[in-house]
Amino acid sequence: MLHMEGVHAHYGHIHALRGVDVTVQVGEIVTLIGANGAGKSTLMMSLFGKPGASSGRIVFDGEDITRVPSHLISRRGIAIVPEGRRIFPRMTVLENLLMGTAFADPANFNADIKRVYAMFPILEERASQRAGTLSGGEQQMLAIGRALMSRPKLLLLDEPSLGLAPIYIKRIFQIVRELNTEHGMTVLLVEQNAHHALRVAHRGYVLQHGEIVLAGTGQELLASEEVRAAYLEGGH
Amino acid sequence: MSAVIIARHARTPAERFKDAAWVAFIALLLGIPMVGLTTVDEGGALTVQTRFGMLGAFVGASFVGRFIFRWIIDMVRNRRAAKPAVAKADRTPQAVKVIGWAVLGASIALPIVFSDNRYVIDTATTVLIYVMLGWGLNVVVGLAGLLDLGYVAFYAVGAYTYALLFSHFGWTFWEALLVAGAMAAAFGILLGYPILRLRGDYLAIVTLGFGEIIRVILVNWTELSNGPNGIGSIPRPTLFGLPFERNPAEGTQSFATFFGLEFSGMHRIVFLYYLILVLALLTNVFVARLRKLPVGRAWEALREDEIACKAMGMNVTNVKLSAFAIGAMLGGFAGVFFAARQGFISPESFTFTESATILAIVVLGGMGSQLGVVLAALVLVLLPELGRNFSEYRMLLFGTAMVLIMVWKPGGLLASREPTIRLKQAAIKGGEA
Amino acid sequence: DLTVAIAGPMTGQYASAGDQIRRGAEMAIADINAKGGVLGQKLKLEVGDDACDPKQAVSVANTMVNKKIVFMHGHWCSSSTIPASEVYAEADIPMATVSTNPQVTERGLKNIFRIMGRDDQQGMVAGGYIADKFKGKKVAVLDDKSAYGKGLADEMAKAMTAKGLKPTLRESITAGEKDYSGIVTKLKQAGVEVLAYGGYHTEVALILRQAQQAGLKLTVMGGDTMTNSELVTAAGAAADNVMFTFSPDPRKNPDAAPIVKRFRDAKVEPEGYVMYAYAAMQLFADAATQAKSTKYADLEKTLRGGNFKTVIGDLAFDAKGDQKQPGFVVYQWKGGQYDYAAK
Amino acid sequence: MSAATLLSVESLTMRFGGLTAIDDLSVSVPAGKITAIIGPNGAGKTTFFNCLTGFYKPTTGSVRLVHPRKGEMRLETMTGHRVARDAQVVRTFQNIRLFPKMTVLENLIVAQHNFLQKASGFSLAGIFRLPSYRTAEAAALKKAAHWLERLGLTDIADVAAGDLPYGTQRRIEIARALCVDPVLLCLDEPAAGLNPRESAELNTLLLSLCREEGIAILLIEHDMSVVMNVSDHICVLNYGRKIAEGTPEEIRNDPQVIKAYLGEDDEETASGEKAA
Amino acid sequence: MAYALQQLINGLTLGAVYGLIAIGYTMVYGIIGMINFAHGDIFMVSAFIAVTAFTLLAAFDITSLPLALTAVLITAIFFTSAYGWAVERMAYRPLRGSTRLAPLISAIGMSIFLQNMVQLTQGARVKPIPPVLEGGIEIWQSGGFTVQISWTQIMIVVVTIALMVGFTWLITQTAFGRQQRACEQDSTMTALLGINVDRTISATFMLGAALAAVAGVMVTVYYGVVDFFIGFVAGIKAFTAAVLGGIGSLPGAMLGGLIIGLIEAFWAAYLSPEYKDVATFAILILVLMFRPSGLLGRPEVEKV
Ligand SMILES: Nc1ncnc2c1ncn2[C@@H]1O[C@H](COP(=O)(O)OP(=O)(O)OP(=O)(O)O)[C@@H](O)[C@H]1O
Ligand SMILES: Nc1ncnc2c1ncn2[C@@H]1O[C@H](COP(=O)(O)OP(=O)(O)OP(=O)(O)O)[C@@H](O)[C@H]1O
Ligand SMILES: [Mg+2]
Ligand SMILES: [Mg+2]
Repeated sequence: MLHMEGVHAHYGHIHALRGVDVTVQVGEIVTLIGANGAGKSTLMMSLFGKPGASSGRIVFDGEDITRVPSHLISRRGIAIVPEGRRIFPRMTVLENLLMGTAFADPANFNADIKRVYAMFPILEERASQRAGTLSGGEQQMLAIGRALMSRPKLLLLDEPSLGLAPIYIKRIFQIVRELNTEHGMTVLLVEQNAHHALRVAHRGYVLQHGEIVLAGTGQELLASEEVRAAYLEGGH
Repeated sequence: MSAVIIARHARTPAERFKDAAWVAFIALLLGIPMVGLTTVDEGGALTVQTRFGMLGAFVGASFVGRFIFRWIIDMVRNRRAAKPAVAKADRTPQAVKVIGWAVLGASIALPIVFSDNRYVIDTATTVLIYVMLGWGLNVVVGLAGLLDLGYVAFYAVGAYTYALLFSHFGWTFWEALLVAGAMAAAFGILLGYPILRLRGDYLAIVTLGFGEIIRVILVNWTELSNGPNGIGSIPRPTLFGLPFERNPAEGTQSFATFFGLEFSGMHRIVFLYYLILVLALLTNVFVARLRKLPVGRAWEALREDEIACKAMGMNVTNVKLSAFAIGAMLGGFAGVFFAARQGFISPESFTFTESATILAIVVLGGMGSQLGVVLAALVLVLLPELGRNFSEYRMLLFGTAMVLIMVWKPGGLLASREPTIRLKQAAIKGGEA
Repeated sequence: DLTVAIAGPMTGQYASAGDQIRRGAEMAIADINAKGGVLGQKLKLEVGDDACDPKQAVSVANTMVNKKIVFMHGHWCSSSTIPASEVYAEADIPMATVSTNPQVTERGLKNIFRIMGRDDQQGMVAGGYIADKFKGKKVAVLDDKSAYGKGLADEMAKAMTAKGLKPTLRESITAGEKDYSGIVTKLKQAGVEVLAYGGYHTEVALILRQAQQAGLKLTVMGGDTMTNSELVTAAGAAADNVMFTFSPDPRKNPDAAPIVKRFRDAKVEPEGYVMYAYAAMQLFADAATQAKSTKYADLEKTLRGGNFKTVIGDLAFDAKGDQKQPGFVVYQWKGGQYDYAAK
Repeated sequence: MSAATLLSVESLTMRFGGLTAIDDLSVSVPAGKITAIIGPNGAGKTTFFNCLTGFYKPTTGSVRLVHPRKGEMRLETMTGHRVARDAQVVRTFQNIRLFPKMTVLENLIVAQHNFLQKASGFSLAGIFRLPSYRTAEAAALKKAAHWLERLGLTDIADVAAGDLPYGTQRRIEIARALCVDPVLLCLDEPAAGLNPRESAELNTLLLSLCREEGIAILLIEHDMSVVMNVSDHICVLNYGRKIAEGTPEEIRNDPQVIKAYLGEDDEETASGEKAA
Repeated sequence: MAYALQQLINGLTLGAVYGLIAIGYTMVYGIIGMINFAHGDIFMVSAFIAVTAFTLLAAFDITSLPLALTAVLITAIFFTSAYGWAVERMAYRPLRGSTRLAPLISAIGMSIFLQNMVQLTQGARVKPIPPVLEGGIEIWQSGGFTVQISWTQIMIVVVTIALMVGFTWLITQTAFGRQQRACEQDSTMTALLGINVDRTISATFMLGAALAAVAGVMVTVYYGVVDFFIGFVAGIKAFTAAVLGGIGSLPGAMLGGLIIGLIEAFWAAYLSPEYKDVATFAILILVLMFRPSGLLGRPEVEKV
């Protein structure tokens, strides 16, 4: 479904991605792990051309989308929960959710919003509160909810568990699994919480200094010595 | 957000043609009501006149212009893309230093080279006034990040303080200079106080309003300011008491008689030039040092994140007021000099346009950059001057240039920010000591 | 070649005045050159734009000094003329100005000659006329807070009061606005019939229009700026009630008739400052010819002592540089033309 | 509680319109210990911090700080910068708030503003570069260098803070707060965005700050590997109320906390924690 | 009393004019988060277009008032929108993503350009049109003073209110309005959600220009005289109005406009006209001291 070939990306003079190859098959959950600043978020954003790939190719659903303008990407069925949530602070919760439906079928709206409210009941309670005044975790839920409103084929999650209470973290991974199995949604996931991530993921990549250094199934990576040493274990 | 320019595929001639045709179409739309049609006054009533020839020429010119422009841009871009991107970041500080010294050298040498060209020296003096104003406003806008659209008010306060101190008490330039600076600073605080809580555009409009209030008061309070008639015969600064006059008063000496020179109007012009150069350099050193002091860093921190400043225990009120006060003081100094140079001031010199120009200098210079202000002041003062040859097209070209320069360099002419302190240098210095 | 210059607002709010000056001067230069120039040399014209900004005026002055001009006609705004004249004085350049602010000639500068009356003289004539003509009527004195307008309005009020007619209202407005319904209502409330106005024609046109809408019939007395035919275009029929003071109309000067015709042929109405600019150039040519020199000292002496025939009549100057017989006359607009008002 | 009370919060309430974010909350924070505040999203933890540090004015209630040198202070009456400057209660933010265009070092120097400003004689001594100011500046630099070293930021000291990755920014924020010399350090989710290894490093840091420097820490965190490992005392909020309080062990097994916060089936977290 | 009533009518009309321009300001503010300094000049351009259109219609002997007015409005809106589009394309779009102040300066440059362009192509002289809509209603007569309200005044107030209501609905209730606000708050995220940011911004500028066009036509009809300088004063007053009411709030812009109109009318009527601008700005400062985000602006609560 998604295929990245030798993608490079820059922020001014910072070379953030150095030739990344990533493939995501239909119906898969793929996770990216890597240290701080490895370029995980950059990789996700580069799908949308922000920053754009300075060389390499990105193919989605058989189409080259490397140079497609940002706003046309999501219309092809990709949605993102970006790093830092990026909710619209001066809009209400409901309006934020509506923003997620800009190109969705209006007929689905009621079902979709019910689903989101069912996942995160607090959002329903706060539907007319300004999103900027939500608590950190509530904002995270809103960002996830907003991404789900467009029924994407491919869902990009950049640290979805950030700032969520443990009980919700469990919920999130459950939801991810559910979306994947029941709705066939393909998911690309970035997580610091590598345990959780690798456990739900079919496959994973390890990113280091803008390069893929390791790839394998979730279980393989979980078992890998290097991964354990670098990302899973915290020496006391 | 900076992103590298993606090497686009080269445009085909057909694409260029289409692009130029689109521009020509827009030109046609814009041109019909303004170029193609005009109303003229005939016998007390308007009639419409058509100028289709002119419209055609305008549209044609847009087409050709766009075609060629696009072509050149593409060529330049391709060439740039072909070259590997070199990390310029490290070179910039040195380049800035070199340019800085070169500009300083040039400004010292200028009156010597153009010793009999009063226009050049006088224009250079104007540039320096704007440089000084730019540096003053830079404190408020560039460093502290407070948008001030009424900076001209402080300039006016400085100028009028001197003019009034002279006309009522006979104070000289040098005596009035500090008092006027202090007065302007006081006005800065006066303005700063009520608007501490405001942000962005709210701040902008209030400062703009403040500038207008000062101007309207100057216009109307005739008893104080002599209203629209302005205040004239303001004395020129003297060189240690030596005036620059053709006929000094009985029993005194003038610059020319003291040095046994023949009187020349140029002496004063050159003196004024060097005077403002010295004032400007002092301002520069002053602001540059402030930037490396706690206040300076506090200003920048304030610009970046006011809430974080509070969380660090910083008294945001004081930081803001100090920025306003110091910015205003520098504006006041410039005002005193302006009054002394012109010899005549009236409210017309302190309009919003002036504030806008100074702000443009700061932004165009690259917010916070000292040398940037110099370059921007040069550009913005010289452009309309050079435009004098185009008489009525002058301001049209000026406006166009302003847009183009901003588009060409959105971050300003010199956008890089030099840290106020570095760990490495500091460590080395500390090691040596 | 001899370089002479004009300066004024070629851009900005008052650009239409600058335009008049330029047209007049261009025509004059062409005419003078066609007759062989001055002292055998052709004249070359430099145009300076100060946009009525004092700072730019100084800059223009310096440019002109650099261009070694021998004569300057300008600037237009008093606030520009005043600082700029100091530069010309220092550089020994004689100048003829139409700025009417008394200050212009009150500073002891030797190089400045005013070919127009002063605000105080103008105000005196206008104020006197009002006092005589509209005795017993309610008169409001209004100005636009410009140096020119305020000076004129003050003088009108003074002259009226001196002749026993006290203004009912004394107010100021802000030039450049569009809505004067507030002041119009105020005039209506006070029952004002005559408006003595110091300022430019643009505002008068608007006031008249809005007065008409409010059902208020106003007679206006203004200064030389009311010569601009824009007033009629903008105010329509209401302009018929506008009177103003101006020097005896150069267009009525029989000697000027051919020149007036030449202007009209060139599609330039010789209104406002057009003829003055023409006259300024004539003044220079005449003075240089009489002095047989273009040196400052000679020119200055000649200008101060001599008598010069121009399209705006004979010019002679007093010690300050003011015109000896400014001779303001009251005019009235009628059907799109202005003519001497009934005495 | 064995240690002396540093901060005691009594019946604190904070309302936003109709919404009660904190409801009659009383908490006391011992000196020299790490106290964690946990609770589900929207429980009012950040709001609690905001009330302590002068960003919100609580609707009712009192916040008393017993400053080791300056005596008792009422934080709820102090506005904005005073809490940090006078009471030395310093916080970090849930959404990182650095000075992004300034370098990491500058961020840390700005944190010492009050000290430096005084030393610079409100700029007068500074502008002439008097020795008194130069020594003060050197001292400030030394302190900054110390914390940079402790948090492993020395290499990037001269890089603009905004260009750095998320996890690094979190550490910078902590380093910056430490430069203010806090007696009470309030950290709002310091481990968010850190990977398990980095979280573990954070644990070490927090423990050493508390044990070696004697800084009391108030910690909001959802990462149980941090909370359970470093806290001396945990206070659990839900809907602005305190629902439980105690040692990590007690909290871990509190049925109410499990229900509202930790989640019933603890299999995944538990194993995650073990690994951590 | 009658006098006060008349001044009230004057003030309200003037206020409505300011409000109408201010709505345009606020619309554009709502999307770029920055005051558009060229807005006043776009308004001026539209006034010139209106003058040309009126004169043309008169030349073709089209005298039916509703027909003429509609034709002029449509023409003005059409061409002025093109100007709005072009201004955005030239002075704003290339600066997307740079510092907030860069577009402010390029807009000031644009404003200088437009002013001088009109001066050059249309001349520096004022352009008058004959009265379009004459007459009105006499409301009240007292002590020889007739209180009048003209049709034009009624038209201006009605049009302004209608536009305010319409556009408020557009911004707060429609998807387009939402997308617009989203662009201002986070344009990158908006694009990630599939919205064409450039097109949304262009459309908003065109709408803003259309509002300016309506204002331009109204002013031309009301005052009958335009010149190339009218954009400046009107722009500053409308800017003030927008801020006083709370930028971003359309009813606020309207309210701000009305308040300023009333202050001007009554200050000039009963106190000194000289200081009416001082009064306006002083009241602005006072209001902002107590309500830092304007009268109807939503206070900017920044949750930390
Ligand atoms: N806006 C930006 N400007 C400049 N550099 C940036 C920007 N965003 C990221 N970088 C740099 O790009 C590199 C990759 O960053 P990225 O955010 O993709 O990492 P990450 O793996 O997502 O890290 P984290 O785990 O902290 O989220 C880092 O070195 C970072 O400093
Ligand atoms: N300024 C405000 N206006 C209105 N409601 C607010 C405001 N600030 C906070 N709230 C509400 O108060 C509640 C508590 O928020 P708070 O940020 O304290 O939660 P939290 O415990 O920090 O949650 P999280 O773990 O998700 O960060 C939330 O429901 C939030 O929506
Ligand atoms: Mg990331
Ligand atoms: Mg929180």
